[in-house]
Amino acid sequence: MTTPNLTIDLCGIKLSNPTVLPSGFLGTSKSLLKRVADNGAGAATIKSVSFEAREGHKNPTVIPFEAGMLNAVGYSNPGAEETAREFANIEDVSIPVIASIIGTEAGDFVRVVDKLSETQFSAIELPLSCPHTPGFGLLAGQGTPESTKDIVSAVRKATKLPIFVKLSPNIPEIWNLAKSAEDAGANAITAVNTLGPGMIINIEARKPVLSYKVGGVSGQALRPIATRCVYDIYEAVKIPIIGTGGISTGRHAIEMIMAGATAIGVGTGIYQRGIDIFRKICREMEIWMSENNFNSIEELIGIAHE
Amino acid sequence: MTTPNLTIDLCGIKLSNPTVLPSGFLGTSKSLLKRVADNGAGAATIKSVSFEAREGHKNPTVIPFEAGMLNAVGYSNPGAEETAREFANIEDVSIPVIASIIGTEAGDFVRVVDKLSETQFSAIELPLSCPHTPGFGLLAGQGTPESTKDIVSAVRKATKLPIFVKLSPNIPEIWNLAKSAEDAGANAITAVNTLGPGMIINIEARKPVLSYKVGGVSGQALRPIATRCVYDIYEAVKIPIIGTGGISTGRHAIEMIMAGATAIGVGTGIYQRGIDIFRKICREMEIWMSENNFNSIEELIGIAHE
Amino acid sequence: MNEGFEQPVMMKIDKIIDESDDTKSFMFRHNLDYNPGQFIMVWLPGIDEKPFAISSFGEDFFGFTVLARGNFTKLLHNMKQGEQIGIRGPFGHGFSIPDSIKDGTGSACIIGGGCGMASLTVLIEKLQDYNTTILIGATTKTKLLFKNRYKDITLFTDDGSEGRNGYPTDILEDLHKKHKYNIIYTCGPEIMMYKVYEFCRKYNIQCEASLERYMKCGIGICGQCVCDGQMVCKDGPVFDSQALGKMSDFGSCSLLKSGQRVSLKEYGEWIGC
Amino acid sequence: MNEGFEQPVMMKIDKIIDESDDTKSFMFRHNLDYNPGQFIMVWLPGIDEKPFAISSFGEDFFGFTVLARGNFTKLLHNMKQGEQIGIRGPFGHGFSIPDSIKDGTGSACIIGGGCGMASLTVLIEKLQDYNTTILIGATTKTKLLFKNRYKDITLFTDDGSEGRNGYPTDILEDLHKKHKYNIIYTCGPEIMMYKVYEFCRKYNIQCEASLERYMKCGIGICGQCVCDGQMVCKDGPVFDSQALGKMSDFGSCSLLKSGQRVSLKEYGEWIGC
Ligand SMILES: Cc1cc2nc3c(=O)[nH]c(=O)nc-3n(C[C@H](O)[C@H](O)[C@H](O)COP(=O)(O)OP(=O)(O)OC[C@H]3O[C@@H](n4cnc5c(N)ncnc54)[C@H](O)[C@@H]3O)c2cc1C
Ligand SMILES: Cc1cc2nc3c(=O)[nH]c(=O)nc-3n(C[C@H](O)[C@H](O)[C@H](O)COP(=O)(O)OP(=O)(O)OC[C@H]3O[C@@H](n4cnc5c(N)ncnc54)[C@H](O)[C@@H]3O)c2cc1C
Ligand SMILES: Cc1cc2nc3c(=O)[nH]c(=O)nc-3n(C[C@H](O)[C@H](O)[C@H](O)COP(=O)(O)O)c2cc1C
Ligand SMILES: Cc1cc2nc3c(=O)[nH]c(=O)nc-3n(C[C@H](O)[C@H](O)[C@H](O)COP(=O)(O)O)c2cc1C
Ligand code: FES
Ligand code: FES
Repeated sequence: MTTPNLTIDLCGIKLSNPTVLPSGFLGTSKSLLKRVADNGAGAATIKSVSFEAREGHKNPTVIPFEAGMLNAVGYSNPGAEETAREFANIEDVSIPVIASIIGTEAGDFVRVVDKLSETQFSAIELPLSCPHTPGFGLLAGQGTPESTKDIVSAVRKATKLPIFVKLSPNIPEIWNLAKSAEDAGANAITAVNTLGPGMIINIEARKPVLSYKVGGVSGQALRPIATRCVYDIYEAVKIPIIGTGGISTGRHAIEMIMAGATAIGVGTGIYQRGIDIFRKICREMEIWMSENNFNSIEELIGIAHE
Repeated sequence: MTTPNLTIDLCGIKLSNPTVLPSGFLGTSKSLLKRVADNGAGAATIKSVSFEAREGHKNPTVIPFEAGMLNAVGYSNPGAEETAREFANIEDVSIPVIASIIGTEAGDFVRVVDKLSETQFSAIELPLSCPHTPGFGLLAGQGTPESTKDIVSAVRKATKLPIFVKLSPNIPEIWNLAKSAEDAGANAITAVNTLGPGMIINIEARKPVLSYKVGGVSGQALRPIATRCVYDIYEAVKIPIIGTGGISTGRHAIEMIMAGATAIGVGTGIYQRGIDIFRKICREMEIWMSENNFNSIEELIGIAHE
Repeated sequence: MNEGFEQPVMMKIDKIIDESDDTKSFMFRHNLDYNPGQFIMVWLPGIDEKPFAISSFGEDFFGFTVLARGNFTKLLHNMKQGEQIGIRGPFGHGFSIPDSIKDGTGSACIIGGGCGMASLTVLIEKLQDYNTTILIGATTKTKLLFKNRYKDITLFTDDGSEGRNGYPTDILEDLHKKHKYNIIYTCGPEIMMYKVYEFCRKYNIQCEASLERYMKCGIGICGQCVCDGQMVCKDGPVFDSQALGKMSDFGSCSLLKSGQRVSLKEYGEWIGC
Repeated sequence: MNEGFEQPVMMKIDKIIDESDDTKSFMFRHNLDYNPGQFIMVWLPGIDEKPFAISSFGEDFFGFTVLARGNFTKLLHNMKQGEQIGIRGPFGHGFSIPDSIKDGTGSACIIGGGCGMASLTVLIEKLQDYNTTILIGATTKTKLLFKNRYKDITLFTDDGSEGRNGYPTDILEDLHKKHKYNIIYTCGPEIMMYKVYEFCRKYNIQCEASLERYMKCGIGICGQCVCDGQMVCKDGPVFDSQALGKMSDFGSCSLLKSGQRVSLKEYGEWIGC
């Protein structure tokens, strides 16, 4: 029996397998992206970058709970200029690297794109969906079809790179946003960002554990909701989807692909199964695909809709 | 040391402890409510009732997953007239019983309230928040301040019983809805209904497991989001809150009360710890309260806000 | 938390056995953690999901037996070897075997009616080498299930087309005089089980009956399968005399899919048995 | 998945010990699953959370030692016995002890500088009965930590106010000629650790150094504590010669809270040590 072929074409970008490191995990430095590549990821996303540097929220910023993780890092990042420096010669990383870019208004995004224009990123991701950072994402009103269209159109003019738009699972009619993004020229949808926000209170301290009090929910808790989002988006748009949320096994990855994803993000799973989770997931996918007579990822995409 | 006092006053209704059976769990018959009372619940809610009988969705309607449960029962219920018959002499149940009432328009709710007027329910709950049943809750546009106000005002005129309005965790600005409900005469807020909806696909079957494909998420996955909702609502309204979502231990109950709940709902936890979970939770609360020098629930409500 | 599968697992049909003109057994090569009397939920993706008893059980296989009645069971009957079916479970609380039976000092009687026999086969296999009487009844000859699987069984048909003419309950009095039963197990039409229960009460014999109610969750949370404060899916499907004695709905009422409580007659017309 | 506490657990301060004018140890009656070199995250509710080494450890107690530097550590210093602090962990990868040390055939050297000593105390307790040399350095007499806890230690101060004048690394060459070290452990200012590492490389001695980087998650997912592809919180804080050899940031760069990579000098001005 031949080994199944895990390669995918994500709007023109060739990936050796569908696993993608989502933004916010390990994406602070080129050295870590290399490590992620060595551990089998198909592509990697850098930590979201704003024009100016941001320190983010105080600790605790990340807190695991029994059904996943809560985080309110607060988009800490060294700003666009520093980021361009850190990721110069990004070709040294053996897999495609996606630049995640944030801003409050359309112009902010464009300014960051301009600063990064010399860097060889493979795509630009726009997370219009953070549920817990004032001035960004949902808290900047970016979860509407109009705002999505504005920002995507502006970035579309500023770059030739593929644009991925990252959406929030909090918006019930997520397909509307996906459609707006597609109409405005996005090349792929990343679904989804974290859910909520949620809160965990330490009852002895009588205080929320996160310093920002609330944080976005990722991991297992998010998975069925992310799967539904991908399923809904798949019916609404033609561009590919990077299904992200709670994936930690090959079965989860296949489930997300059957819902309609072309690639899959693996973030919180790193905590649960280690940094080699990318390789583990690929191995599990290969075994399942062999046993179930699938030869390529292509054959799996969206088949739960049949 | 004296045993802490778990009794609460929920808008005039006396509960021997803060645990409440939420709607949709075991609330199909008087005999099961008796059993729930025998197992230590402070109050119980019947399965939501519409004017006409409904068979609900096909099976599978309920499916556990690693972080809770997905359900799309589809509001099966025998209709208002049958319900009045089943719960006649509800005084036989030793705890307060809450009637959960659903409808598409304000008038529907009133018709059900009228049919149940002879039955000795302690309160009326209006779940304006189901995420997965066409014609009801969010899918009937009930997740807006205007619609909340309309329905609550209409029901307010039709009954003297306390009205609980049950809200959806999907609405980011949940405090607005709570405020509308309070303004329209609601006596308490039940927060929250299920999240999402979500989807679980069986990859060998290549199909969503729930016959309705998607279902609301309850259990662990919902807990941090429910806690945040209660925290937000507590800052917005003066009426008490029944905090519901993922509670399965005494610690969880205390966390929810510290966030601002007066009473707490326990649904999915029944699957995890058995029907005597109400008694178990109360015992765990008593022990923790003794160890931490709390004498009454009153002292705990909302103290995470300090 | 239940052992076994919380979510349906797709399993390949290893073999299909025709048990009678309208009854088939579906066999699977799979290991289950199963006690006689428990049930599984059988899922046809995109169609529906219903509870079934396990009628064959071994280390590396199990099977269930289906009477074609409505849409779901007819679709099941159309399935072929090699096709896949979703199974979750086993769920519920099965039969208990008192010490007097295990140590050979007592004796038991097993009474199956119609497709209720499917719930009793694994128990019969466990008890057939002890002092056990086995009575099987059906409306007519072609509906007698598993009659060739066991030696020493007494058959009954309502129309006398095979075995004795009448109901298994007719001869209970005589048999009990002879065998002094410690326990009687039964599964079949509820009216039959009710008669067995009443007989047991009269003679102070332990009784265990496996009830059938329309199920949704199968895991004790929705309340659909309620029988007087008991959840048939979780507290049952097998109940003993003490529990049955407290259930005024036993032998009388059941909930339709909407939750409406109706007489067993009306329930039977809706769902058949 | 980490052992220990994923979420902060509030623990009562059992005792506070003044170690020097600006350093205090906080003791707790609690059992931890801990290996020397690992760290815990210390949470002051509503304030902040920072990593600290464990400096005392027993079956039913542990303690950590804090140099008052910035806001957080000053608030910690203001806490009283009986008050509660949140602890999660232990996290990370600690020191390893080669067989040659365990079986007494080899010898080890432990070099602590300033508050870095706090990471080494539990290791010292484990190794003090073996062939182990202990060197402690500090800028001045009052900053010499734990000098009275152990016998047979050699002290150094930059200003000569106590012990030998100079750095512990000054006499390494002589000591190594005498003891033939199999391994040298170090924690302290990174510039000192870097010197130790270079010395070890020259003489082909195994080296383990405990690094310090600003941390956020503490569990290996955010990338804040990165040192050349290694996460100090998860892959470290202790790294061996092989790992250190691949880290060009070791002894040179670190990330500020924003993620900006700066020289250790600039980092030190921001965070001090
Ligand atoms: C614990 C337990 C164990 C069980 N074990 C077994 C077992 O081992 N074997 C077994 O066979 N069953 C068993 N059952 C019963 C089984 O779960 C199903 O309820 C039963 O097989 C019904 O089949 P169905 O869905 O095809 O019939 P249904 O669809 O429920 O139809 C039943 C009757 O309804 C009528 N009907 C069907 N479709 C329609 C229609 N479209 N319009 C009008 N009327 C219609 C017909 O008269 C038919 O006879 C068990 C039940 C329980 C609770
Ligand atoms: C694995 C590991 C183990 C560790 N173990 C220990 C340990 O055992 N003991 C220990 O003491 N530390 C330890 N640390 C360091 C510790 O985590 C803290 O980083 C350190 O204590 C900083 O304290 P702080 O937050 O009070 O200082 P910071 O707030 O970081 O301040 C440090 C310096 O910054 C300057 N500064 C502070 N506040 C301000 C301000 N408002 N404006 C301008 N400048 C300011 C001051 O110059 C000050 O000296 C460890 C770190 C790691 C990574
Ligand atoms: C600690 C942490 C930091 C994150 N930071 C970002 C970020 O900077 N930008 C972004 O678009 N998403 C961010 N996310 C969201 C993730 O990229 C991802 O969408 C989410 O975690 C769901 O995937 P998972 O369940 O596999 O973790 C962050 C998530 C976590 C847990
Ligand atoms: C199987 C099931 C059925 C439910 N049915 C109803 C219902 O009829 N009406 C309603 O208001 N909420 C219904 N809910 C929501 C619950 O009342 C509750 O709000 C939710 O499950 C969160 O609480 P939990 O995490 O403790 O289960 C249902 C939930 C489940 C799991
Ligand atoms: S079927 Fe849901 S409780 Fe039995
Ligand atoms: S602090 Fe987050 S990876 Fe180390």
